[in-house]
Amino acid sequence: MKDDIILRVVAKLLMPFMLVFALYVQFHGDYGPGGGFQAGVIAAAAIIFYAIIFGLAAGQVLAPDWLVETMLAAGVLLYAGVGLAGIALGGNYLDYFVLDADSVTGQHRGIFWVEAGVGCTVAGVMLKLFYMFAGRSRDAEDA
Amino acid sequence: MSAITGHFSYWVTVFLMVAGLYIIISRTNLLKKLIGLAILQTSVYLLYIAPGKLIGGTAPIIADGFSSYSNPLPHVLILTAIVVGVATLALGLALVVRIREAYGTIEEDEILGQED
Amino acid sequence: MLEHLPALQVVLPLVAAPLIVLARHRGFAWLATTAVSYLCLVIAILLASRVMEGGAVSYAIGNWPPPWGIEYRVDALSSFVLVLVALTASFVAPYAHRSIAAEVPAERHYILYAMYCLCLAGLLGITITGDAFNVFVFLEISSLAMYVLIALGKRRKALVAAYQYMLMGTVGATFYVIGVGLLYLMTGTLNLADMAERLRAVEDVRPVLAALAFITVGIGLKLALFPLHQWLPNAYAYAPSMVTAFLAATATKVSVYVLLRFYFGVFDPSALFERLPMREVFIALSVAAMLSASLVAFYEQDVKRLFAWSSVAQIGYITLGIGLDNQASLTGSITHLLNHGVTKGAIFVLLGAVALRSGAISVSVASLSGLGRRMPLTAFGLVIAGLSLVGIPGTAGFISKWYLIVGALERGMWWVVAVIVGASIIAVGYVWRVVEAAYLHPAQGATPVRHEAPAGMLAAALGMVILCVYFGIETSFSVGAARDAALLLLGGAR
Amino acid sequence: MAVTVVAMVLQRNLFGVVVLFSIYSFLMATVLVALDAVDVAMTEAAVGAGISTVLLLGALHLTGGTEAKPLQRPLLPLALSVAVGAMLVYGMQGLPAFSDPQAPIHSHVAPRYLQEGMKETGIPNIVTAVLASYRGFDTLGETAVVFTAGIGVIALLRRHRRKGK
Repeated sequence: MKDDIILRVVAKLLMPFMLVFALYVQFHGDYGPGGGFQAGVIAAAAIIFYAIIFGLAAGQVLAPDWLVETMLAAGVLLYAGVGLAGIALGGNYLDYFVLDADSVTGQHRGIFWVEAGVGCTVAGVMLKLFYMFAGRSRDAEDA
Repeated sequence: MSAITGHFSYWVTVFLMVAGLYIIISRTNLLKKLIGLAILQTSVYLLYIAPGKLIGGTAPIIADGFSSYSNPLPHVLILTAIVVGVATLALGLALVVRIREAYGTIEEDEILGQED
Repeated sequence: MLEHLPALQVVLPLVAAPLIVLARHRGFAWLATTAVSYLCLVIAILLASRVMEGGAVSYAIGNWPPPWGIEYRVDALSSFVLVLVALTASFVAPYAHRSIAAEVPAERHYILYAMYCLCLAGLLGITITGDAFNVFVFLEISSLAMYVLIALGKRRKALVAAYQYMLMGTVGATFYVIGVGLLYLMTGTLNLADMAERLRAVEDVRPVLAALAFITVGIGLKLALFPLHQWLPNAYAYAPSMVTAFLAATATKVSVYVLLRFYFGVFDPSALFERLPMREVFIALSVAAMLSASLVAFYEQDVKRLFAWSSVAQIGYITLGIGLDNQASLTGSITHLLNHGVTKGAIFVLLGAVALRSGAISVSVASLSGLGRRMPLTAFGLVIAGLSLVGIPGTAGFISKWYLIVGALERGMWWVVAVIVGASIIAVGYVWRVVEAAYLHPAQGATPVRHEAPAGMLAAALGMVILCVYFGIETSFSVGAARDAALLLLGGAR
Repeated sequence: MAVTVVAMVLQRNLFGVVVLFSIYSFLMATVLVALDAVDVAMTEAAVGAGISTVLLLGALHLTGGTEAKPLQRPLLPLALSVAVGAMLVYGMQGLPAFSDPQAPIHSHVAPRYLQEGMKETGIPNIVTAVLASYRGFDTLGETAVVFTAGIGVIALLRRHRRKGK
């Protein structure tokens, strides 16, 4: 598919919009449907789409392997870290009330970071899954 | 009559569950079994979500002008279940790929027939 | 800090896993895993002592009061299981260092340790939580980690074993979710204690009975309840040694815990056992498991499979106690969770040492010949752990079987006593085969050279063997806590 | 939806099954929208029809082909599955009717989320509020599950310089 000019142009045009849409879903999850998980999937889908058209190597330039692997661990850490911050500030685990003087703001802040953690891990894992399966087939063909 | 219509979504659940389970037990192809597993897992979605719906209610996003919302708790649970489902599927597929490489087939009876 | 122990119990291993992945360093991974395992043990013991002094501890995660938020609840039963899991982990983790080095390619070590931490977090999470859906989530964490751990085994059959386990385990988990869903639809809550209370007011029992059936079959798949045990022998036999040891000592035990919790904590046990022939079903299945699996073990050639089948039989003992349903038998069951966990853990840890030194991909009974000379301490450990498996007085296995027999006698079921003794005699048979090979058969080939396992491994292994004896003599913790737990289940004090 | 499932059971070309699975997921998502579960529907569409399909196709490419054999003894599995289904039907007889506002799930626990959720967390999308705050620990677990699967697949599929084979 690498040689089809229409696909290439469309892909280049669509990519940024898909990523922006992912961000929108990520941060607008408070008011409409969506949240970290869906955003993570969409962001991953954007890069997978790109990689399908331009080849796996091009996708891995965009989101290199080490970054992806770091992302999937960092997300869980971020989430669990927000929980520990709750303890550090004198509340229970995952207690968002204490994250700010005003409990509602605290809740907001907690949910924001937690969702960011989810999005980070999910995007990382979905990309990693794709890399793994796609990379495998490339090797299999070589062999 | 109401026993049928009132539980319509449940019947769909039952049907999906039976179909999924049937695929898992009866098929020997490892990939097909995984798809059966996925269907079995989706059957649960309706079991949880359908009863949460209130006729006349709306999606549980608080806004002016609505007073009746569907129950959000099942939605949360099923979101988690979907995620767990896809995680399991990915892992299962990875296993199937490895099995195929190690045995050269993904038919259960052929694999079990091979000696180590 | 002390009031946050329930949360830290689970969060520590959960945080360790991504840290290990980030660091991607073998030595760090091992250090972190070991440190976390010990910390978990300390936390579990602190929690247990708090429960013994002051009764159940409740911890509201996110400071949302239950049933709106998720509640962590530590009582006599769950603290007991927490100690079991953490105890096993703290023996297996230091041991893993050498065992893994021999069995798994080096670049996968850090992943294995991360998986081990996740599995530990999952098992602890299942035990400590007071929320039905949270059980499912942590069940999946531990199960997914477990499938990967098994698949990392050396032989290609490990992949198939992991796949089979995954299939049955996921069906089990899905059934569990269906069961919980039915209960949720009838009560509107997911908090176990709240659910139990509201379930009493439910008039239509049909959904509750269906939920009971789904949860029983679902968890039964996980705990290898006869005849749902097909995945177990392969999974145990082909997993890496340290994984087998950890799996055998904890995973099925935690599932039994979930079953106990639902039977006695959520469903009304008296109505349950009166209305349905649950007692009879459980006794029949347990007896079948004890006899048939013991016999299979007796004829098995591969040592790991031999003891895997013996595990199916031992699970029969545990479920027998549930079926007998009186205080003595439940005490026996709960004690057996710990005693059998320690015993089987010790056996598989020792077998790992044997496998390390023999270098073969599988250890057959015949290849054990001359073990008494080659690895005297390991062989001696196997004998002691084997005696505990049989249930010789002075070992851990005796204590729990004794309570089971007392429980059966209280019910006036002489034939059950006969089965317990009979299955133990078969156990003598298969343990004897191992002992015979190790001590009486001459070694093949040249004169055996004494070549014990590395000190670290041996220390961990012998530590578990000593526990087998310790829990056979000093029973104030094991039986004491188990009795508290049984009382709690049967609705007594605490 | 039922039709696609039946077709999936019968179809032996695995590629066809995967495509049907994708369609099935979309239908499921549509049903979920009708049931007011917009968040879930969005996820199901993205995961079921998107990620799962990509992964299935990837795996299919690596393993290939069709199912080898027709079934030999389809009756026993069918009987077993139907028996389990019957158990579920039995249990369902006693469930509250569809859209009954008096049902326990509408009268217990959930009302607090709907009535107080906005005040307590300041988040209008109650699903997000429950997901990330009230039952935040479930979501932490869920993230951990995804993480586990990701690492697990790395463990299983990453190529290493292996000796021999």
